[in-house]
Amino acid sequence: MILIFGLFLLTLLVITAIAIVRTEDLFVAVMLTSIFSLLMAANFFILDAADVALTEAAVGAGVTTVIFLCALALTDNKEKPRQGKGWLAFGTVGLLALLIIYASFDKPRLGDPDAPVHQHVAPWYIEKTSEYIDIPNVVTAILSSFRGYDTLGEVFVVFTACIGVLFILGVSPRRQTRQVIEKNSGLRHHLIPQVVGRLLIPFIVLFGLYVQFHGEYGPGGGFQAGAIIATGVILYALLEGEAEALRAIPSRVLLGMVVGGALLYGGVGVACMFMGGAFLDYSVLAADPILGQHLGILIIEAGVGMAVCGALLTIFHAFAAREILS
Amino acid sequence: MIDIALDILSWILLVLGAGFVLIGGIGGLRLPNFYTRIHAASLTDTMATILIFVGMMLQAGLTLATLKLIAIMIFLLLTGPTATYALANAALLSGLKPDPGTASDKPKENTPE
Amino acid sequence: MYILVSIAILVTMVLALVRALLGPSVYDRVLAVNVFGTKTVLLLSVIAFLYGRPDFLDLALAYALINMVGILAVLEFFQNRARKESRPKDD
Amino acid sequence: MTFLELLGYFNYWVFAIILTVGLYAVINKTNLIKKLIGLSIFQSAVFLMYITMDKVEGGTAPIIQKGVEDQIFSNPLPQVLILTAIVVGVSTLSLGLAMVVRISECYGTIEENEILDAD
Repeated sequence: MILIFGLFLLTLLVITAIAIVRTEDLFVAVMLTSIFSLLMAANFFILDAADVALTEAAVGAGVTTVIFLCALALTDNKEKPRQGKGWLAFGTVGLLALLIIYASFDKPRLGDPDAPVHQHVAPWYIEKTSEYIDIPNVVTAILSSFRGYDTLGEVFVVFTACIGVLFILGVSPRRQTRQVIEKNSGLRHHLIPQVVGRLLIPFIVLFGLYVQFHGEYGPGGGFQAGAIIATGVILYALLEGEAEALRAIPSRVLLGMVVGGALLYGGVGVACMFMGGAFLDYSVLAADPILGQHLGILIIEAGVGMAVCGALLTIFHAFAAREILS
Repeated sequence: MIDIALDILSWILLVLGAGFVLIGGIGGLRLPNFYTRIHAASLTDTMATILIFVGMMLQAGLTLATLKLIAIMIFLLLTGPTATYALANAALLSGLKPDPGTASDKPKENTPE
Repeated sequence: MYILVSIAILVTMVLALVRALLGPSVYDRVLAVNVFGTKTVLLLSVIAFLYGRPDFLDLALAYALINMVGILAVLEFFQNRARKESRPKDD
Repeated sequence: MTFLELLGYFNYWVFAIILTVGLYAVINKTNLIKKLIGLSIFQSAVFLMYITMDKVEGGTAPIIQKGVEDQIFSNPLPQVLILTAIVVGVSTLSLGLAMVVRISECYGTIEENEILDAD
């Protein structure tokens, strides 16, 4: 029954995707993108991926929409109509779709337990997690311990993207950045959002911390927590204006979080090497290997959370400061 | 005995909630202009949220799940009306006038005066 | 019983999506997004119960907390645009 | 092949359509922001395919519950890959948007053909 709901939601997903591409108003496209993200999260949840759904929720509901709107405020939000209809592109793309659909009949059906994906290394992970690491959430165990190298790489990609945005947008073209930022008061004269938002921010941050430290037992972890806490601070920036948010958490602290988080992750790996293990092999961190794994996962999840939160907030501030200038 | 009573009560609440959700959806589609549609969406949302979540709480009993359900319900009840307010304010701010006479959004759509 | 509720929610999602596609003004679309968000929270909670794993209510909680941020960002977007449009007249 | 078996492939068809819709926006639209939106749709399609592969019939999310024996778990590995990819996707998307903003400041437009004309 639930899978039939899934089929239904997938159909809505296709309709939304086509509508996004067809519309000429970019603002409308961004709004439909957030519907797309909601549908995506519901689909992930139906397909048994609670952690992924939580990530999509944390990222898609707040951060993506806000960054898109910042970019739209800086550019034009109407798309110019195009003369040529682009039948060639349409034909090519349609042919590609037909080819993929034709090829899909060779793939295993949805939910087939004999599919090649389920034969290789995944059963080993599920079986051995309770023996080697002893935490309930297998996804967190794989993310931070079995495949710690991957995650380290991803953290550094986020770090690099943050540096890239700072290189492109961080330097202000004019000198009066500070004064102009001061003038922007956010939504301070809207009483109702002000009161409710101020009430919500502590709960958002608290929930973020819960997701961070409960990630070993339920859906959650550093990536989700970083995005949720960043959304809380973005809410504060929307309500009180950029200047207040930067006063609460200065950009130096944010950069420190990005660098510190990435360094913390790498540092744990190096520490493992010094204590006689392999890079990112947490078993040597404590006398008991399982305790060592727990300690290592706790620290590197904290590093991931710091890096993601700092990076997303730095990106947001870079866009928002630009917006006030122009 | 009391179990069955609670079950029936929660079912009634859930069905009522489902009804309100549907009414809200139909209203959001059928009503003539933006400021009437916003009423359909926000008022039924609040009522349906209360009904469905109380119904689920009765099913869950005294567990951690009930605590989470209460939290979700309170946050939804706080944020829903706020979001609606913000939206109506944004619409008013950029010149979409409430139009009492024609009850339709066809004329004077989005014309800044 | 949960199945009935979730079908009602899904039908409402379709209606909201139709409103988002029809418009006519951008605010109708934003309203549809808002309705869609609330319905997603409801759907996720109901499906968590249908699965019999209420520990996944975290997801619905995340959406309940965060959904408003997008709408407030829209309000600020329009406010800034209104200010930007009125500024050339002042100078 | 029965109807129900055909429905087992529905996720892949949706993947194909969304992927190509995103691709169409990337290659046919001239507006740079629209191209980026198309890119993120394309990306979401890939996410959808990975998560489709992780589903096991009768399975549940891979979080071990105390006191419940003999549970079938869905495959956790694609979930790990996609979980990190979503956050990375947002940061790379914002990098692209930053470039678009700079282009718009320099050229005064974000339409590809007008930028090419201006050069």
